[in-house]
Amino acid sequence: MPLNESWQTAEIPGPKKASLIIKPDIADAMIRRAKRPIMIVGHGIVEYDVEGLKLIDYLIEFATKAHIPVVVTASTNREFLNRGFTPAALMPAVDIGNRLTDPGWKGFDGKDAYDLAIFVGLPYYMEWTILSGLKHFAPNLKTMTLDCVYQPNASWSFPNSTIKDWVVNLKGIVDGLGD
Amino acid sequence: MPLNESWQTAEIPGPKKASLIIKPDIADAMIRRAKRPIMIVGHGIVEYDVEGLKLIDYLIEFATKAHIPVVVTASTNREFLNRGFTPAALMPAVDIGNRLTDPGWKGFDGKDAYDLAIFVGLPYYMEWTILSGLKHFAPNLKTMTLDCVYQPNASWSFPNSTIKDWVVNLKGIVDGLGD
Amino acid sequence: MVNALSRKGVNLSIKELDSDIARFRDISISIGAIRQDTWHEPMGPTPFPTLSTLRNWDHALLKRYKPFYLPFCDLCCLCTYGKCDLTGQKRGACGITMAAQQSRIVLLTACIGAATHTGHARELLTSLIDRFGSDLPINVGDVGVEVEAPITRLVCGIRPQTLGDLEPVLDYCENQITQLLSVTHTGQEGSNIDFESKVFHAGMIDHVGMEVADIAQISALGFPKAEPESPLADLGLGTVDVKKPVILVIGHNVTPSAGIIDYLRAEGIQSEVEVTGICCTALDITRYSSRAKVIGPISWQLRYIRSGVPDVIVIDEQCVRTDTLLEAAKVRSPLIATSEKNCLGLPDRTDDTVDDIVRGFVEESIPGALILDPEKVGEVAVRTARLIAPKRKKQGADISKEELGRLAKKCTQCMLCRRACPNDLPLAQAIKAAAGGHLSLLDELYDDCVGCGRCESACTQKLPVHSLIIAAADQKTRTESYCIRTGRGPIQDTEIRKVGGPIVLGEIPGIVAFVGCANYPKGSREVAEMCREFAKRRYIVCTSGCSAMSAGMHRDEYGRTVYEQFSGAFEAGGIVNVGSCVSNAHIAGAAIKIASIFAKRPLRGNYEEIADYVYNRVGAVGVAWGAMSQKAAAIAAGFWRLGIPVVVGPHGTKYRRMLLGRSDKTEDWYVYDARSGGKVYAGPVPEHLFFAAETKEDAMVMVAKLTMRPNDTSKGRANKLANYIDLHKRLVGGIPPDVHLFVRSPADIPLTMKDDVTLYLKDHDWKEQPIPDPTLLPRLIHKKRV
Amino acid sequence: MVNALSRKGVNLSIKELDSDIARFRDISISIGAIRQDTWHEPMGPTPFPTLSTLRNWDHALLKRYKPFYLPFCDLCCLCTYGKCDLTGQKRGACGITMAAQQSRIVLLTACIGAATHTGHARELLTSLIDRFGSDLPINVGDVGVEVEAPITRLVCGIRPQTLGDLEPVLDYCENQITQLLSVTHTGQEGSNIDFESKVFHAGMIDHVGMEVADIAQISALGFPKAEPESPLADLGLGTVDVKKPVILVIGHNVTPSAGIIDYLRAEGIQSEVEVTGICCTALDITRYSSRAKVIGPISWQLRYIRSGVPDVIVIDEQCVRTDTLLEAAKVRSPLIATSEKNCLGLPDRTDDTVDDIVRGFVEESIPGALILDPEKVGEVAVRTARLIAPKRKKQGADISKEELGRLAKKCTQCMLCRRACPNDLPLAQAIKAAAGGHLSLLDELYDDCVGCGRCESACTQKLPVHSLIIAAADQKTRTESYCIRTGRGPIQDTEIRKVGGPIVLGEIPGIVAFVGCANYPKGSREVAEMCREFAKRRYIVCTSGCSAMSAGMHRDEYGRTVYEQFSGAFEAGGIVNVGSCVSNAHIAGAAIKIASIFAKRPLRGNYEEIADYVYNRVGAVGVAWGAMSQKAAAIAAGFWRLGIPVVVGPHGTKYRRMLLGRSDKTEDWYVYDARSGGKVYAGPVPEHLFFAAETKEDAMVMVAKLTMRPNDTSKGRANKLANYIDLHKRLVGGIPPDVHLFVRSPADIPLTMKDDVTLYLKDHDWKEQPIPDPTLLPRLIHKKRV
Ligand code: SF4
Ligand code: SF4
Ligand code: SF4
Ligand code: SF4
Ligand code: SF4
Ligand code: SF4
Ligand code: SF4
Ligand code: SF4
Repeated sequence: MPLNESWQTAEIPGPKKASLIIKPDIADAMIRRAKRPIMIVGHGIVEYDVEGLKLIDYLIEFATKAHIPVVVTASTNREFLNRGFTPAALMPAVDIGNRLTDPGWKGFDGKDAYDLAIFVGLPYYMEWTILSGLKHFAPNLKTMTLDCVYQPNASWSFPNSTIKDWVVNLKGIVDGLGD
Repeated sequence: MPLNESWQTAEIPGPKKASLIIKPDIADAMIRRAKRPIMIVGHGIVEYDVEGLKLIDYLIEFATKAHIPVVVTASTNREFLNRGFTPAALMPAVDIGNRLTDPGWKGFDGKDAYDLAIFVGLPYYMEWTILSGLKHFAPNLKTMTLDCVYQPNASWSFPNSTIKDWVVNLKGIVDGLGD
Repeated sequence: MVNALSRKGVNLSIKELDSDIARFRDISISIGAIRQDTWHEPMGPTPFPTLSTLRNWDHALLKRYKPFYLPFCDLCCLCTYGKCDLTGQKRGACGITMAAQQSRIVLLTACIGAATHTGHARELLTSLIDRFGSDLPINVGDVGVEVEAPITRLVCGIRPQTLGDLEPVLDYCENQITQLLSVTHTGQEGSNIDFESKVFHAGMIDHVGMEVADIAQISALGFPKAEPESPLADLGLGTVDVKKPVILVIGHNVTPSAGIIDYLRAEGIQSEVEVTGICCTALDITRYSSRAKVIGPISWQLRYIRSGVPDVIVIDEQCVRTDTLLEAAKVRSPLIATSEKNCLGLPDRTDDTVDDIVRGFVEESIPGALILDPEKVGEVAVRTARLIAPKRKKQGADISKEELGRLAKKCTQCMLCRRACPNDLPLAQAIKAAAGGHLSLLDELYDDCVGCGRCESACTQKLPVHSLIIAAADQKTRTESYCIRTGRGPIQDTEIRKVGGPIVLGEIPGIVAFVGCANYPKGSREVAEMCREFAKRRYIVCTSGCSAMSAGMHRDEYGRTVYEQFSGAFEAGGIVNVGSCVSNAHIAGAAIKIASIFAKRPLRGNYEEIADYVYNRVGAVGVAWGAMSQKAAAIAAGFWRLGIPVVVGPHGTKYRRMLLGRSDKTEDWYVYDARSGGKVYAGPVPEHLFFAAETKEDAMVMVAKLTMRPNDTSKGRANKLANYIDLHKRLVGGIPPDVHLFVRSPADIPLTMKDDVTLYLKDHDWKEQPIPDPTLLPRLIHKKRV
Repeated sequence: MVNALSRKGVNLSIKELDSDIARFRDISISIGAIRQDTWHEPMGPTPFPTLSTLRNWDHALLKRYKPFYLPFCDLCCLCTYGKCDLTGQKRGACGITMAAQQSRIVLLTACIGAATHTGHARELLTSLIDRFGSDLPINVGDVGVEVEAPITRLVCGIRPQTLGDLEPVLDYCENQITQLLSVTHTGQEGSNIDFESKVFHAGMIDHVGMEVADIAQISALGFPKAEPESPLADLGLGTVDVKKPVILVIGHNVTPSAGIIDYLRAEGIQSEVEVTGICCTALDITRYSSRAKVIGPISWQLRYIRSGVPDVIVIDEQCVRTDTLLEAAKVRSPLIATSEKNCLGLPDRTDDTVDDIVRGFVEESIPGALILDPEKVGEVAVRTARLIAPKRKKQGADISKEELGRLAKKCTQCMLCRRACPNDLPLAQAIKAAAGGHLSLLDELYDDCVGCGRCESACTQKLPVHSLIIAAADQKTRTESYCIRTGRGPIQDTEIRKVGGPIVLGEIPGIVAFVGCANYPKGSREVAEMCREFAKRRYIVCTSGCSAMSAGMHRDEYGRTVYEQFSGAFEAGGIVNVGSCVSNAHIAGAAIKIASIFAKRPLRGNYEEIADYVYNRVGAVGVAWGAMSQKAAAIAAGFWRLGIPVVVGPHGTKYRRMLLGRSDKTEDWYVYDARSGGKVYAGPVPEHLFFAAETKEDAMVMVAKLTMRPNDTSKGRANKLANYIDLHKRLVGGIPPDVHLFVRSPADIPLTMKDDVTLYLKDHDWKEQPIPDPTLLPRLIHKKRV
């Protein structure tokens, strides 16, 4: 599988394409460097079974360890609640995307603008378009995706990977954060 | 300089992009494998001074060694004639491009369809569009460019290179053919 | 009118009149619309608005709902200066920015949409006038419809009474489309917001075009005339009697299909031939004859043709797969193209005899023909189908289960099919399973597949991937047997009078219209489920186009489709199928009629006031769950200008931008209080104008929220909030985090939720807000009429 | 007419007439064109053709000139099913192929072009009718012009006599544009050849629109009326008197600019204010007042505004850089937008007083305003310029030589500027040299730069790269002082009578029209050089639009521009500047008039026969060396349908396809011999219909070749061949390798080249061919009229 081709073959943006997260520590470094990260989680995550564990459980661990507030975009909320995790906010994907383009928006806690947005679990093409919006209209924001497919419009993306490789990467990131 | 980005930044075609000729022997192998190669030379070649030698002189050596018929697209003809080299044909670039999309066209010698078209020296964007035409409408033809810039619509292209590296490559190809 | 008439350069000059005593009475030169004298409503401020007439209104809306651009490409390739790289705040060679470029594409899209409806309307009207004369009265409702053309009256300021009166309306549309299209030329508009305003204008024009098309065909062809209980028609592949010769019609312009029915009627052989349809022609042909059958939306084209059932295929315009000729040839069905717009390279046989053409088809010497004469199409199609059906024996390109297994084994698991699939369906996985004899995965995909065929194009092994799915799901296709209420056309004035109060007061929580195409993220089912849910909740649910079909393709636990379960009346809990794409005009028309008939706001050429009314008081929301086409974009734009929000599915983000409000910015939500003239905070209602939902659940919660309006009475708001909170609790979990923004006074709180909500309000610094008499138009202050 | 009138639904009914003795005489209801009674030419077969009326003609041409598609993208992104990958013979989700997709984009482009001209025509006509009345007679030539509107007569079958008569012509255009645009909707046309036919139709409509625009403005505004010796106007930055207040007008619609001249005239201060222009408004304003000055084509916008010379900038529509407001603000020039199509987000000040607006500008409280009233624009612009000029002191954004060096040193040699440059200019190299104090490389780039500004957007160091070039070349800009013949409008019938014979017989080797935009591969100069060469060779050379300016921006060894060197008459060796973009209609019109006036072929509604005549007999070729815009595409398409080939520069390959003949396929070049009825080989003439040349030399040789026509007499062919061979020898080297294809008999061989050519023929198995009376239309056999 080609590493940095758009997962949906035709969804090619143009000259500006995401850097590859080849190793977990790249992602860790980015996350550490961010002053105000935020994670946006779409409904797709409940569909992923990652070696018996649900992706959502990784994400909860991840967010908790890294102290990253989580915005849940849709009905996934219930899954989080069931696991005793209360997301920082509930907000549709296009709404949070839109707010992130506003340099004056101080975030859900009213403190300051976010500088890193981590996306995961939106439908590929919808994540693609929202990341495109941010690429073009949120020049001060970095974006990252945790999906197992390449998202060219992010600042950083995983390559297209098998679920296996992806799990290794995800685990690596979570472990890295634990240090 | 990025190796396999379109030289004109915005001239991005889509999912189907040229393979890189990283080493001269790749090109040599392609040329050897071709049963009916042809070379299309645009007016740009007279503008290139390659370490004192004109690119056109390389090309004449190249074509002669490899027994590849040369089509000259424009006023460059005179430069060839001045050097005692008579091109196989004179024909505008879009005309030869058009003929190459016709599987029934038997070439200038009436013998058989060409299977490899080597382009060099057209204006970047015009070579781009003509190679696009061939990529889409001449499925049985392979194309290659000898320019020092990446042409995504060819089957094989050099990477974007400095004139220096390019000369090394070109020399390598010509030398390789001499074996 | 002055505008339009002076534009026509109409002059009447009587150079010499040899009479002293001659008296002329009632000399009328009718160039379409000069019958205004019989309409006593005074002309409003903006008849026949041009590109900038309603710019202030648009800018007011766009100040609240700022575009959130989602560029679908980093580049612009619209002229030969390009391609231009617009990343990183770069400008193109013409100086354009990415924001302006995206809105320019939206405008181009909306222009194509508006041109398509208007062009369709023009062809239809010309052919109806040819047949019935330009004096044929417009009649879209035998009872209860006095306002026959609310959009035309509103926009153009004229009241059309005959088919001929509709012609200058289309002249105006064509004129404005030309102007709008020219704006997309390199080096014209430079402001993204002005582009957006022009998008709204294109949308408004689109609605005029749609209205003209539908009222013309209703009047002339005897379609149901605002009938709440229009007949039910068969829906689904399983309803076709395959023993009969079968004709398939595809497209949007009913004229040639009507020719088929006419011929069958004339020959008295209606029961001997099955007339089946896909896309809007299907809907409209059932309005002409409820014996006709609807197969399904656009996504059914490949599967139905490949089934081999249709013996003759007749295509007209719009949403016809461009590979139809190829697919038809594979199953040896002759194809008749009937529109100048879609000739497919076929020889023009319009002037040949029916005998000759039929012979060519029967002898298979020609695969298809262009016939630009609806009557001839009718005869050729029927005669060919009857002669050819016994020969063809419905031989399709269907794949047997054995063949399926054999083919699946050729799959190399390269994943290219999945990567080509718009819905990212797990095809490779399913095919692997099929190779091992397990068809259930493939069978499951049937429900989610939009039938685009891209997987097949992409397959390196040339596997007919889509057909494999159909083969695995053959049991499903065979039993696809549902029904649909035939398109009723407009809403009666009398219905409006009945529901106007309940809607504006909020007893009916809202009008939800399911419109548009079948580019669904997860198949058709979700549309049916949403329809049912909102009807149950006593919203008024409208349907049209492909969505009207999808709505019918699902049965409840008692085996009922929504059309059987609910009434077809425009009332709480009704499921109102207005008809085809162009019938969407009646949904906008109903909102306009609420303002004009129920609230008695002046209608004629009075766009801003009516839109202001609808926006602030009528809780209507459009849902285009599978919006795909340029027409869908134009239709949405027409709703936006009227202040009606539109929700689309996730693919809708590809339309280049959303129009989103910011509920957190208090300053955005002030309105004028028409009573006091002051500016009053009225809350973020409706919160968005164009919103793409990620999931069905997302959409439903948002729809419930978007029905709220500043003018809601407390009782109404409480009703709307009850639905919003309940849906949120059920589908998302918990009380909606923004509920405090929608409660203005304790009376707004739904009784059954009093404790929860009150607690929540306390936690959120809530304070009471007045309920204004809301308007965005300063000129309406103190001019309240309701 | 029947078409058009029934479409309008015109009815005259006198319900009651109380008179026995009243007699009516000459009651005329004029809805535009109902004056046909005074035109005695019988109606031809195709008045007001619709999308498929001329399809056979198009298909005949397209059989010879098959599209060679040059996809500009592998993808389609026109609907939300997409993006779709169309590589490797894949089909889109709508079933479309790459060939059809490319032609669909061409159609979209041509529709935008046609809409732009038609929209422009409509606005112009409406405003002229408002001002002068709809009865103002059309008068485009005081002497010698009886056929006032050859294209309209040909296409519509009507003869317009007043401004009002032009309105239904535009109705028709708008109607057809709407239909054509709708064809680009997802799921309509599936055949690439039928798309191409529709492109031709769009082109034809475009020419009608252009003709209407230009004859309306010529008639109403007193532009030169077919005057061969229309006055010369100043051209170039160096001609501006910078001591005066300077107004800059940019765009295409002369109305607001005319308002400026009117105000100056009324106040008697014409000599006190400089009115300067860019793009076609510049050309048209010199037709209104030859004191106005032309700065240059579109590529001069950035450099001229940044020079600080213009005190007030007035923009109208089309080809106006969308960053003009920004650039204007940088040099503190207020900007007045005057078109609904291009509002730039500015406040609409149309209803404010002139005093208020001027005050706002002078106090710099507003950067710009939208004023939709040409008269008010005139007063505001002039008064503002006069008040503001002393304050502004022409402060530009010019860069001094010192500053240049300092800036150049910041360059990191990242090459992104070059990679952004449409012409791949060696910018980084030149800037490096400049950093070292050597400006000559940068200075050289001035001539090749098309002023798009993309280099600046791309620069990571935010260097004003384009301005650096201008700074290095400041000597050049200051001395840009040339002249241009003001647009003369149509060609006189009398001129046609004189040259018709020599053209058809070949004594005049051809008509070469240099038209279109400034997207040149190597700057403006090449256009001037080509014009001069062909005029010297006694071709008739026409110019228009940006190319007309470029043609004038070069002096020969005696210091003469082509406009000084050659006459302005439509005669051998004339340089005929017809005017602005819309004046291109007169070039097509001249070809049509040769068929109709000289050859007496019936004109009225008789498109195919006239096109067949032009195609087979009139050696006209269009050259759009810098074709960039959608309009250029539409104009070209209009020429194609008339059978006139168009040559474009290398950027023209981005128009998605060429239309190329195959000279090696003998079977493609048969025509009917109208005398014998037989099919006769007539050689590959003209060889191509749409051809992109790589270099100027390439283009010139091709132009000479493309003037050949099947009907050439031997003398004519010899003359054409002499030019072709001579140009080939000089520019390419040697005898053209295809010369044998163009010699039909020994008499065709140019005398001076007899030996060479005869030898060549011997080597190439040449054999004599008859010279037919050529036609592609079987119905013209035995009906020869010439
Ligand atoms: S329209 Fe503008 S941005 Fe688009 S290609 Fe042309 S110059 Fe570039
Ligand atoms: S036909 Fe169905 S499975 Fe195939 S690509 Fe289209 S939606 Fe996906
Ligand atoms: S594209 Fe074809 S070969 Fe590849 S995974 Fe899909 S079905 Fe298998
Ligand atoms: S609803 Fe959409 S897909 Fe269906 S017919 Fe209408 S436009 Fe086409
Ligand atoms: S806008 Fe569309 S067609 Fe143009 S380059 Fe981008 S993807 Fe390709
Ligand atoms: S128009 Fe056709 S090819 Fe283009 S994106 Fe839509 S479905 Fe794909
Ligand atoms: S402004 Fe001139 S140098 Fe700069 S990119 Fe454009 S053409 Fe090239
Ligand atoms: S883009 Fe700027 S920094 Fe880079 S080479 Fe050009 S001028 Fe220098």
